[in-house]
Amino acid sequence: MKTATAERDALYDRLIVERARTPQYAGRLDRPDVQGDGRNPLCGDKTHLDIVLDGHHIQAIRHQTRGCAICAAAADLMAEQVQGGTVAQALGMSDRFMAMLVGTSPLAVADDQPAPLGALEVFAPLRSHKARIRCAELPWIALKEAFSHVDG
Amino acid sequence: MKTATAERDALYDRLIVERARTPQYAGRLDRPDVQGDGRNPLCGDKTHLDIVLDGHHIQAIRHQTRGCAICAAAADLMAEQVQGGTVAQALGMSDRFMAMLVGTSPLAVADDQPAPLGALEVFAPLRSHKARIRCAELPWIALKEAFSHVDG
Amino acid sequence: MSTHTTRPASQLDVQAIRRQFPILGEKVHDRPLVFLDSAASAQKPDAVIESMANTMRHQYANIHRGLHWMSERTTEAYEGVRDLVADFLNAPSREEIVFTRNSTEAINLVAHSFGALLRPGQAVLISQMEHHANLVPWQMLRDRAGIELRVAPITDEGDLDMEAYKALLADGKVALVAITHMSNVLGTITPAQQIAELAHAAGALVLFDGSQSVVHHRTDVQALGADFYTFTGHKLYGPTGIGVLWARRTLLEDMPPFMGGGDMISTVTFDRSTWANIPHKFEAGTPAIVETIGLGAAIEWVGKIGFDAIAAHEAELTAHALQRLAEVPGLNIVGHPRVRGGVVSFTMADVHPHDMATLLDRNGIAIRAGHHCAEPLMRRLGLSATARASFGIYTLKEEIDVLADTLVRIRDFFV
Amino acid sequence: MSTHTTRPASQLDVQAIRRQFPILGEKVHDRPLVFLDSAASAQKPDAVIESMANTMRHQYANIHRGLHWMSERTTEAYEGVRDLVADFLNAPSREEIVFTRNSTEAINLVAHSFGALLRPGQAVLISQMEHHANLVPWQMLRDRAGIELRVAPITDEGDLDMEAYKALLADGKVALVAITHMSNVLGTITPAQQIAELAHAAGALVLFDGSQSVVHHRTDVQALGADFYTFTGHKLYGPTGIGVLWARRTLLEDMPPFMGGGDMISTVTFDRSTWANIPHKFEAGTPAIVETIGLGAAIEWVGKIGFDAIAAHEAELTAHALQRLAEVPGLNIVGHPRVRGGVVSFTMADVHPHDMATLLDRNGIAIRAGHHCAEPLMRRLGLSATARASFGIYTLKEEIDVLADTLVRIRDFFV
Ligand SMILES: Cc1ncc(COP(=O)(O)O)c(C=O)c1O
Ligand SMILES: Cc1ncc(COP(=O)(O)O)c(C=O)c1O
Repeated sequence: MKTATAERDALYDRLIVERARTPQYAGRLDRPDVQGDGRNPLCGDKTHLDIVLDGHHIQAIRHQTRGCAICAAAADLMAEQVQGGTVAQALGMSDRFMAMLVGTSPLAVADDQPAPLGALEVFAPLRSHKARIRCAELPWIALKEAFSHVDG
Repeated sequence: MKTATAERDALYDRLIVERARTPQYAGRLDRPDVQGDGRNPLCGDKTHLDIVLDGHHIQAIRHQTRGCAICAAAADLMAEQVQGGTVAQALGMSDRFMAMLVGTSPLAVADDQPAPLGALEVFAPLRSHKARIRCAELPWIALKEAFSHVDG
Repeated sequence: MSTHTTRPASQLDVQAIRRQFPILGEKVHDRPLVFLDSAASAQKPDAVIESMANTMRHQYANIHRGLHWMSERTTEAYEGVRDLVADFLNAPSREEIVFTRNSTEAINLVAHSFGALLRPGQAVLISQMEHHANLVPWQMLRDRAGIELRVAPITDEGDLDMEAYKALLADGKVALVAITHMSNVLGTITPAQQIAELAHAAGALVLFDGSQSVVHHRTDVQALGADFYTFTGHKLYGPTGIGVLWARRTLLEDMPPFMGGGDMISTVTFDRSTWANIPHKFEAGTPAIVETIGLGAAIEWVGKIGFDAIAAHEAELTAHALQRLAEVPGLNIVGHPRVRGGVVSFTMADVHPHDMATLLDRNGIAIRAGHHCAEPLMRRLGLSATARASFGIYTLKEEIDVLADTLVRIRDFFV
Repeated sequence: MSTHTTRPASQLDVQAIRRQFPILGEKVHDRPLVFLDSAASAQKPDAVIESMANTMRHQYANIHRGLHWMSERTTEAYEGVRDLVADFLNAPSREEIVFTRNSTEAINLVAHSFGALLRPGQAVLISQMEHHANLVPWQMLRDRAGIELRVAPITDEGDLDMEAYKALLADGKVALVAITHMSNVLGTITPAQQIAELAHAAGALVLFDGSQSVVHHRTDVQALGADFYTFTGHKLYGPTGIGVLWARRTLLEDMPPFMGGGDMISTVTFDRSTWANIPHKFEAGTPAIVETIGLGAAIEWVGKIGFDAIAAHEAELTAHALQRLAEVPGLNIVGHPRVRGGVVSFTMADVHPHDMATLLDRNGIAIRAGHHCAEPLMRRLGLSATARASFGIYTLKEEIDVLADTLVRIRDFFV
């Protein structure tokens, strides 16, 4: 029975369910350099980001998320992917992630720059669930807000 | 050709067309005892009645009507039918006329009182042209208004 | 053809009814559609679909102002629905029936036109469980007209708190009570008659939002003691784009018009216009002619089935759902009102309502998840969202079983 | 089957088009229906009827708030029509398209929400040939907000008097010009671009009532320089119950909402609500979902035929009608505007328009008679009513001949 449902739902990859249940990057940071908030009034989902920067690098990032599994896992996997990279890399990843969700890029593999989205690709099936795309986008919107006053 | 159209239109009996063109009771009276007005804002039709009473009898009645053939002929034939009768008879005729138009009475021949509507029966086909019923009713509405302060 | 053979104890031949809803034969994600979202909008029977299509195919023209056959027949069909609606609500007069786009517009009409007669110092009283449609228009009126907006609390079970309600009426400032006749979240059927009596005793008029309730049981605005009543066609197996406001004649006569335009006037000059008689005063422009005719078909269709059978069937479904859902591990039913209609909200420990909805959908089951346009109620409940299953004439007990079974698997998957 | 074989010079295969309108095969009083009342409301092609019926048969649920397949697909279909309409009007953005019940509601929305931003001392300028829909809402605004309502006169031919128009703009008090893009009585197509330029030069914004005009030629709100534009679905071979307001983004953003309820909010508390982004801010409650989808089908259907062919066909019909009607004894054409669409009003000496309409109807011919919701225009023309024949995609030259021949006999009968 478990598998029956699970198989039908490539969308709810085990990774998503696990990260929603046991996030690796949840929590607050003591002295964040920048912060960002995302809120979807339609469904009540919220996420808050604390980020510590080291020059252009994201030294540490933590999120506090209240929402569905998609949103919670998206926040946690986003944190995992962007931590250690530069702000510019994070913003580039954000663009590729959004493009993947709305289906304008074939699994985020662009010609000149084959930067993969790694674990984030588990969200690709959302394409056929438009109403849920906002759930996965929310942490990235918070990230953009956090970086809106930072030079890439 | 003339007949072709005329035949199709029992509604536009020659009597209606003739009375609309050459009314017998059009005009004003010098010293009316009562007056009445009917106005259909939807189509701009209007009629004005002057009535001279002799006790309970309608001694003279004239109408000034601007409207379609149905309305003009209805005013003229109404005047013809009610002149000389009593106010009560006129109001009774009004009720029978309205009943005929909405089809609640079989050609206005009631069981106990077979008071016929005479020439007014030419309006019976209006039943199937609901939107035009108001045209034929208008003079009778003006009549009711004229008699609203008169004892039958 | 179907493998469902159980026949509910009620008189309803649900399979025969289902055959009249083409959409119920559709598949979603390769599974048969299990449609448990009728409270958001009901599906439409052939009778409604065909009455609309046939109007457009055989007998259509603009109404009221036409002197030709097509226009007269279409006018008759349109105005005939006013009689049907008056009868459906047991309204004293057909002229008290105003056609609107939906319940939302009906309430906005009252907030605008009746609202224009209110003065600072007066209050409108709503409840904590209102749909935004019966909340935001009063808020906008409050901000525009300087009146007060009061909110009657609900109990933890999800009933109107009658003591608190009485207290809020006590100072005599409330001019209008506007309360739902059935909550779209909790399923609560409110004690409308008692609400009306108390309101009237305190000098207030009362509006009931019947959007949910008219679907489930017979409505009698006179027996309820209502002053205003609204409902929406698309939840009553009828078309979108058509709703109804009923109000007592004298109220409609005293209220200024809402929108201006053709058909709502008596005479027009550049200086000044005068208004048509009710109900036309409130129906500006070309109305939703075909949709009104479709609403008539829906009302006739529902009438043929009869509210005794409908109410019995839905009561059975709801009891079954409450029992089956209570058995799902981690599932929590939201709201335990005294009297309820065919709507059940629930949450599940560790599984967000949106995740439930999406996973149910992958299995062909359509339910709704979110705040259900009742954010303040969610706040009162301490929730950001619930999942909601809702039942209609065509719902099968077996569909509720499929829901419950699938919820068990979803829970397993998450925990 | 048909005995009509003439093919108009335009590229339109009118017989093929007529076969798509089932109603055109109907008989009225035992005569084939000759439908010359499209300006009141057009008939609907199969494409529109079937798109609505099929939505209800196969793919329907309430939109926006649903997470299940039926709701997502229906939302896509509904929102897809916003793109079609934006394209149809050449609007800069889909978010500038607001769905309303009809043109009347679209204009009322502007009068209410844009009107709320006006102050005493400012004026709205309309014309003498407006439909009540573009007059009464401004009158109501005037009486509510203490602004001034100015009326630009027309010439005896039925054109806007441009000198007088300029003079009325001269003092710079006019905040909004609201003028029809095509008169439903005179057929006049107004010089919208020039009207807009003069308005803008005087610091006024401009709204065009496109109810009649969008049917006859391609509409480009940007090329026209419009600020607001409205039209109504049922005249565009589409469903009843659906209309459109287009307005420039910044205007919509600045305007307060019209109605309150579900779907138009961002967040709601009892204290205070915030509004959704445009266009949703103006679409409260469950919209006319099926009708919007039907409007999309109508726009696609008209698009396939193309406005070049439509305009050519209608120009030919109108020229033919003006010629044939001029030959009818005692007939007087009302309005001789410079540019006209497929609408011709007329009167007949000694025969009231209502009598003409009824007698034509007895011969199967549907025209309209009355004040056409333009009483002040009638007064300007010194008439209480006119008869009006109007033409559409499906109108045949032969039908105009039948009209003219029958009018000759009617005249004979009366004189
Ligand atoms: C010029 C004009 N404006 C406005 C309207 C109103 O359209 P609706 O009744 O669909 O709102 C009409 C049609 O009746 C019209 O001809
Ligand atoms: C209780 C209640 N009131 C009002 C509404 C609004 O109905 P509509 O969107 O058709 O106007 C709804 C449905 O959404 C409802 O459930």
